[in-house]
Amino acid sequence: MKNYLLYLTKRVLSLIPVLFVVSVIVFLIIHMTPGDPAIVMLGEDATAEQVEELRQQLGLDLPLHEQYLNWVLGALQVDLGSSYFMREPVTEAIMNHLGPTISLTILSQMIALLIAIPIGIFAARRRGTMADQSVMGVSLLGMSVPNFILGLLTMLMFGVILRWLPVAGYAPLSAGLWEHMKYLILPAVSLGTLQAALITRITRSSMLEVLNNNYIKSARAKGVKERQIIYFHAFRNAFLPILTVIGQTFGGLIAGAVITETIFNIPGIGQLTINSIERRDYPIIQGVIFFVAIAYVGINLFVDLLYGFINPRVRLEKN
Amino acid sequence: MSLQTSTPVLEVESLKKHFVMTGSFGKLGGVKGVVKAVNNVSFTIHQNETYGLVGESGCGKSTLSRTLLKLISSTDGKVKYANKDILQLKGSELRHVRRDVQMVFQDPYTSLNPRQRVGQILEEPLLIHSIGTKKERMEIMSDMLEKVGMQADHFYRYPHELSGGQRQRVGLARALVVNPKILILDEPVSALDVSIQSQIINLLEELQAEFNLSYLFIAHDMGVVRHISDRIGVMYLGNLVEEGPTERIFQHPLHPYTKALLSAVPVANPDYKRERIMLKGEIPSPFDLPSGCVFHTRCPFAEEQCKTEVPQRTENAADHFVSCHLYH
Amino acid sequence: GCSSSSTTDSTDDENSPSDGTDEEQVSGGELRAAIGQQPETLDPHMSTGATVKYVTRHIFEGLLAADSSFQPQPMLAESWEISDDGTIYTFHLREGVEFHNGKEMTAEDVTASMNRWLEQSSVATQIMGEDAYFQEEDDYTVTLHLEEARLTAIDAIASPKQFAGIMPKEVIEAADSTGITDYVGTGPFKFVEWRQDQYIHFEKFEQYQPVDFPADGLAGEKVAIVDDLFFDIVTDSSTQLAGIQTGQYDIAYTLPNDNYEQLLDDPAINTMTDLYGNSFHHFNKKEGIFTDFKMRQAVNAAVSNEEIMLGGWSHPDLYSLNSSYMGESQVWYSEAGADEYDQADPDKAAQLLEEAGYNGEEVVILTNNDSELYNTSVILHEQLSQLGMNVKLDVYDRATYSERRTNSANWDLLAVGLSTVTTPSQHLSLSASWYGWTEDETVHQMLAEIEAVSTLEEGTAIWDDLQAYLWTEYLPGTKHGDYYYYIAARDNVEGVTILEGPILWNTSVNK
Amino acid sequence: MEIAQNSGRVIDVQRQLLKNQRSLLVRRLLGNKQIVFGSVILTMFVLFALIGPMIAPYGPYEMSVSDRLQPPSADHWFGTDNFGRDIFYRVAIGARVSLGVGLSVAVLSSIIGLVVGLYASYYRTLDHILMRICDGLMSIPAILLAIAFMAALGPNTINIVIALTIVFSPYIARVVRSSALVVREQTYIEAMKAQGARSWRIILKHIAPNTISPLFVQASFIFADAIITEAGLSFLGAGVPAPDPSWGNILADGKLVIYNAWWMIVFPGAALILSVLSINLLGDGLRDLLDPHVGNSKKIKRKKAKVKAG
Amino acid sequence: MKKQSLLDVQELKTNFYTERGVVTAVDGISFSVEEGEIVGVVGESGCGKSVTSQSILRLFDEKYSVEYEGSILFKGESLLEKTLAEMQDIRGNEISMIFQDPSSSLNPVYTIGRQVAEAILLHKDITRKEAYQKAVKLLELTGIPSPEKRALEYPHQLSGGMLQRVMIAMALACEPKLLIADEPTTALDVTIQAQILDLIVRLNQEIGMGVMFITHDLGVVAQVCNRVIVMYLGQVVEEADVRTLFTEPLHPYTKGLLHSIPKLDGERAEKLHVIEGTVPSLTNVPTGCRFADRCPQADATCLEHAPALEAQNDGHKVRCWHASAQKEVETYVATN
Ligand SMILES: Nc1ncnc2c1ncn2[C@@H]1O[C@H](COP(=O)(O)OP(=O)(O)OP(=O)(O)O)[C@@H](O)[C@H]1O
Ligand SMILES: Nc1ncnc2c1ncn2[C@@H]1O[C@H](COP(=O)(O)OP(=O)(O)OP(=O)(O)O)[C@@H](O)[C@H]1O
Ligand SMILES: [Mg+2]
Ligand SMILES: [Mg+2]
Repeated sequence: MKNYLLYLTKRVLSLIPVLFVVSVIVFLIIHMTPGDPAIVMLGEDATAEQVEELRQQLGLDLPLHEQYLNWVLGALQVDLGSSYFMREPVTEAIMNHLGPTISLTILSQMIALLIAIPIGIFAARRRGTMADQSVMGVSLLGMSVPNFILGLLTMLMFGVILRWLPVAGYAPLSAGLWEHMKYLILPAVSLGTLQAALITRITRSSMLEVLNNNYIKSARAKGVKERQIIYFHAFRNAFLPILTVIGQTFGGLIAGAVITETIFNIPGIGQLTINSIERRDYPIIQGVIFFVAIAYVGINLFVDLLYGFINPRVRLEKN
Repeated sequence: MSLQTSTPVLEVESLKKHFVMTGSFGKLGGVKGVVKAVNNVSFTIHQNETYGLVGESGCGKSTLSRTLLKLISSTDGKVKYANKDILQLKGSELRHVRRDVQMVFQDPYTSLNPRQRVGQILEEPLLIHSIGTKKERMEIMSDMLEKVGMQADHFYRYPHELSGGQRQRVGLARALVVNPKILILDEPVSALDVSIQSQIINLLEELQAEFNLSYLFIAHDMGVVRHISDRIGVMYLGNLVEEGPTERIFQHPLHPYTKALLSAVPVANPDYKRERIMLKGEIPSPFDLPSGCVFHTRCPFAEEQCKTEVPQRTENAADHFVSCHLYH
Repeated sequence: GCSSSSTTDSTDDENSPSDGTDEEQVSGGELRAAIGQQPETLDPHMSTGATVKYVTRHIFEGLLAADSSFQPQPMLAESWEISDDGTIYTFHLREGVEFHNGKEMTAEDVTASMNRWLEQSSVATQIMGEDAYFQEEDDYTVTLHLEEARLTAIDAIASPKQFAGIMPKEVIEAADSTGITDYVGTGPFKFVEWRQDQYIHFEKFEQYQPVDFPADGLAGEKVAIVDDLFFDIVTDSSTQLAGIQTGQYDIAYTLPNDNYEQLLDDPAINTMTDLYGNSFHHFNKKEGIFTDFKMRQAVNAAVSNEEIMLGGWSHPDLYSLNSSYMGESQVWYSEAGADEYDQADPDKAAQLLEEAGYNGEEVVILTNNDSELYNTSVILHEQLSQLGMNVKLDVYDRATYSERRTNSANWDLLAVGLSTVTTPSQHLSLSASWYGWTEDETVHQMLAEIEAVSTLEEGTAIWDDLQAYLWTEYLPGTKHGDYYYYIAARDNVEGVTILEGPILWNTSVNK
Repeated sequence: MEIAQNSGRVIDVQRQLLKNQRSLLVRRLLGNKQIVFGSVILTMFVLFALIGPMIAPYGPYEMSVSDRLQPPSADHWFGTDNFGRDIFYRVAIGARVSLGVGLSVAVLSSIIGLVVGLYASYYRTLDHILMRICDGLMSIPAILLAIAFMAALGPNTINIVIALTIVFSPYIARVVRSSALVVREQTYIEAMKAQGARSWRIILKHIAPNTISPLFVQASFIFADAIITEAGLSFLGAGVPAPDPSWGNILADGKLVIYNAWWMIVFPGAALILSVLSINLLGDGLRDLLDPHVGNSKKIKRKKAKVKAG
Repeated sequence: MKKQSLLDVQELKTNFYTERGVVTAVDGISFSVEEGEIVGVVGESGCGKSVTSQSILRLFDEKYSVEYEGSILFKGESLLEKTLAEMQDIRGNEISMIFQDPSSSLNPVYTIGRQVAEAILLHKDITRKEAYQKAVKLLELTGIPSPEKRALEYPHQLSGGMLQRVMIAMALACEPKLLIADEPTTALDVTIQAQILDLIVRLNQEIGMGVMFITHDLGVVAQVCNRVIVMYLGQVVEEADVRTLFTEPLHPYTKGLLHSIPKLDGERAEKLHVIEGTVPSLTNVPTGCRFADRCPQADATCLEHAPALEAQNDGHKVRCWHASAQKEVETYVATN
């Protein structure tokens, strides 16, 4: 237990350099990016003096390193600054936009897992057959269709033509589960497809690998039933690489959410980011990317910790 | 052959290799334990001699051989070769020594790069030491391949297309192409069945005669060791507990562990029956070596003294050394 | 409530989605309007942005309001007088007008609001001069003091763009550099909630006191018929399209031009168009090859505007080929210099290029990725390339575009869409400081003359001359045409009118 | 087989063997269905990109606005876009950009990722530094990072390649490193050290080839991802600048008219999907080809046949 | 057939369908194991020992890659005719198996206690808890010190010797009639090997379990087996009781093997005996005697015609054209 805590602390501490790197990258890129929030804020006809005045008020006239320092000092006190446009602190803005993204990513991850894992196992068990090849072919297709096309097509199909689901928008969970879900299903499907394709492939290959292992044979020799072998003996071992992919593609999900949220008009982190980039709302962009980076690293930390529960061999060995 | 008349080529002096198992944060996280894989081992290999090293699995034989070549850092001790301490060498000097002291690894399945063909594997050491032109190298390799009893069409095979015995021979050929003086052979035959095993042993003997090689031969098959070695060292938990000429060890084993080992060797004769010395007790964890004599937890003859005092190495007969309180 | 079903039947039937049908308008319910962008602010003084204008007009009102032909009409001011020398304007306020916070509007609120507006609005400054100010005379009278007479001062006050909304003094005092934080006005709707990037929610203001003459444009009687008004922020135009088709939105503001025809054919949906602005490519007259008038003439001679406008706006209903700098329905409309417009004469252009000594220098067209500006630029790029010019298209996102255009070294031709203005002096093509830099003395002198005259007739006469000068002797940019935007409303929405943006009071929804 | 008597003959024999070996490789290449399929499709695209424009009756920029949004016809095989430009031609030219971006990003990030991953796996301190940078880059969603880079660098095709290379290199580096870490511990690497090999030799000659197959798989993912991300960037307005066509920006243009001009989505979309498919096939096939354990099959069959014949 | 054997394998063929065609890894093998008997199986690496043993339990994937021919009778019942569900009842219950490599044959994600208990639960109608307690007892029986603690550990936490013993415990969990032990001691050094051999012999004697013991260590064979089968390239080339085999081997391959063993006594200096040549590949099996290539006695008949496995006398069978002729001429003494 003590070791475990130590391990945990170590992993958490190892986030610091990553976050440092992220903060520098983000800060540099943002400030290298042309486009001036003051100009955006003041609209088309603003005069140069007005712009200059606003820049001063926003602190944009300071040298870059000073701006960075101010930001880091703030961040250390969990103060990521305030949005230029939204009249709210960045942390609050992020919290306000977090719900939809969390729901969306969880739902699409769930859809992905629910489809992908059984199909992957199925394909692994029928390796080499037509069924296997067609499943794999479809999954390759799933990986090569751009997200926005898929989004628009599902919207056209299920929203406009069939009218089963609303085309866009969002209702919070407080509006009721179905109300909440009905807005999220289409985006989650279009977002989850790529994910599902990837997980199907990983599941298949890692199941195949595991099924070749001696302990599967030895379980058979013990008289274990086939079904139990697949789900009890094989899958748990095969789950590790799957989990890794799930953790790693979390970043991909958020990236996908950028486009999906734009199309389906979901007020989540992705939309917040895109809007903020368009508006050059520096504090928000910095805050969001920083936050996403923490979430990403955190999720992968969680995945790493999960490894240990799933596979004792990995426990604490990674150092 | 008497030790006095031959020249030593490799002298190992109180070699130690301790693996420090650290917790999290590297050393900051605290040392979880120290595995004393090799603990104060000294011996000498002479010209044209085969030194057999036996011992329980996990007693540190492989670690010892890897430490000799500085493949892993040593904790303490000296390995003298040509008036130099290998452990202190660096850069090109070390590379030179490594050309003379070659190693054949324990596992023929993993010690060959699976993506290189036999030809490439053999050419590699020649390239490393910039030996010969392309044509000359080709000749050297073909020669060597022939010598280890393989055929020209093996040249373009991948390791996995070879049988275990053939792989072992490729490993041997690789070690031999650069004309080494000393060969360290880490269990070169234990993964093989008897018919392949005998091919390799014969080859080694022929090569030794031809090139005046010295061998450090690690194995756990007592039959093989007896067959090939001039002298034998017996290791137990990182310590060299007994050392002596082959015949002497087999006829008059002194250390209780050596005795147990010899008595447990299965004999290919259904009528052969003999008393086996049963070793009782737990094998101690290498993390936590017993005090006194490391063998006392399993020794049928252990006394009080064994638990507290580390036995000294004594010469019981000519060239026959043992570390055991029974022989003081 | 005070809403009644008899209030309006739009006089503006050309634009009405519900002409012909005389159904009973139902009060109550909610109206959901999809807007394409989150407004930068809900402070009308702070921004010239179109979305700000669309939204804030429902909660704020000015002293005056423009009617459908852009004439100023009384709103919060009951009446006004101008002193003989034209430097002092006196406004008499309506009494008993309540703000949404329950406070009565008095002169102190008006002066505070109007002075802040003078400070914030560059157009106001430009028209009224730096030293103009409002002054409180008594509780219900305020005066505006100008340095010298300005013909269009009243138009500016009534202008729907960056409009002079009246808000309580406390609200103004509490404002910071980014604008007010309490959205309290006197309009028919009052502010409830702004969910960032999601929606803005207004509700009916029960205590609203309408003026008692018929609704016309932004002026006249206003009644909030629906209880709740939502502006859903839907940035993707395809999504707005899907939403209006499925009835998720009652009104959509930003739809793809390419779908106009489809929506025209859709029986469940009514569309309305409205003049939005002028499509131009401004010449960089500060540096580069277009400082040479001949070069500007060459480009102007080459462009074929039919193609550009069709490519930009997809449907003939959505653009008109018009050489006038000011809108067709405005008093300033003029056909002077029309011959120079839309020549599509490559031979002439080639000749002019040769005369100008054009030698393959690179011409950079700067545009952004909004589909209209982008499309016009792509076509212009092609037309100029056909001419043998060495043209490069620089496409940036809006923010970068906005920054890059400020530097004259970055571009030669700038794609712009200029929203309609009420007076020529507001026209950005003529501004010395705006991008393109029309620093021509003749132009500015004539603009000053227009402001200095006392009657509209005199003013329009000078403007005719000026526009002729612009076309034949100056060319601040090459004008492609006027463009319209369209909105779509479901057929159960009634009473929507449109004037520089949809007007959602007097509008009902039958669900 | 007889053991060669003198080395001269051995060399002859070996020459012969080498020849056999080469024809074997060709046979293996041709016998690998995935590689054959993949390269046929890819070659078709390259030809399409090169020849398509010559046979198309219109230029890629040539517009006739009055013919906008025409469905496919004999004149315009793939229809026209919203400027009345010929989509067939644009898809063909777009192949140059999209395949170019995809391939250069895949190749560049493979090279960078390989070097970074290998050295990181070999040197501890370097590992810490490089991996933290990779983590940092990876924890920022790819498309955001790409948008930011594009905004900073300015829109042009080379910048897209640079931005996407920066974005994707860490993924390769990670994969390479993780398999290199395993390889590094293999006995044959120790064996090379025992032979006296220098680090660079071990890293490049012995560790690198053993990380190739995961690298290939990852690189073919990245090829696909780069094309798709470029499309996504175009969709968000940060992709290949107009009027140069890329599949991405044709799709992005088409997205606006998705409900009334399906051909603007279907053709570039199909091109995109097919090329991604072909690269994935190639990647899988190459992995098999380079895996000494796979594809060996053909050799044995051949031997058997020979025995029967002889 | 005089009396019903515990296991009776007749003309078993195992064909692998691989991408390079059909590979017959086991080619017409026949042998039997009686109750209470330990039968040793020896042969060069790759000759089909493991495949034979796994074929008996039908552990290969019959759907895609493997086809069996011949018959396998267990207590008179044909295993090849059973459904896989019926096989599940036999596996681990009446016939159990110790795999060649213990470290890869245990599931890394479950504790060893749980894995041993699972074997019991599958076939015995007892509670989880009882099964677990029985598992601990079994571990103790195999000589694992402090079994309660060890039962809670995962495979990677145990040494090779311990894992081997866990496998044994698992195999013995339901007191099988037949134990198939595939090289159960290769990974171990001689002292631990001796302990395990002791255990198997003891159980064999105590509960009358039949054992098929696969190994390449002829010393082990000599010590524990009653009868020995020698395999070469997928076929049985010789079968005899252990003493006969070591004293009067008939097949040249068997002789070669016995000759190759380095001696623990006698003259060291002499060279080890070597069987020349290499084992042919399975995809390229010779038409005649499979050993002909390497056989010092091979003649034209050997190269062209495959010999059959023929009984010489009293259960001693051999597959060689020269066997009978030779026996009269030469008597081989195993130890000298
Ligand atoms: N890199 C390492 N880190 C920690 N401990 C190690 C390491 N390498 C070996 N050991 C430990 O050192 C001891 C000796 O191992 P070594 O491989 O030298 O044994 P061996 O005598 O060669 O055994 P075998 O006969 O099985 O090959 C073992 O306890 C092993 O666990
Ligand atoms: N699944 C399979 N597919 C194809 N060939 C196989 C398969 N399993 C085993 N073989 C082949 O069958 C032959 C016999 O293998 P087997 O494992 O029975 O050898 P063995 O006698 O147990 O050898 P060892 O002593 O090395 O364990 C080998 O040539 C092997 O390559
Ligand atoms: Mg070892
Ligand atoms: Mg085997």
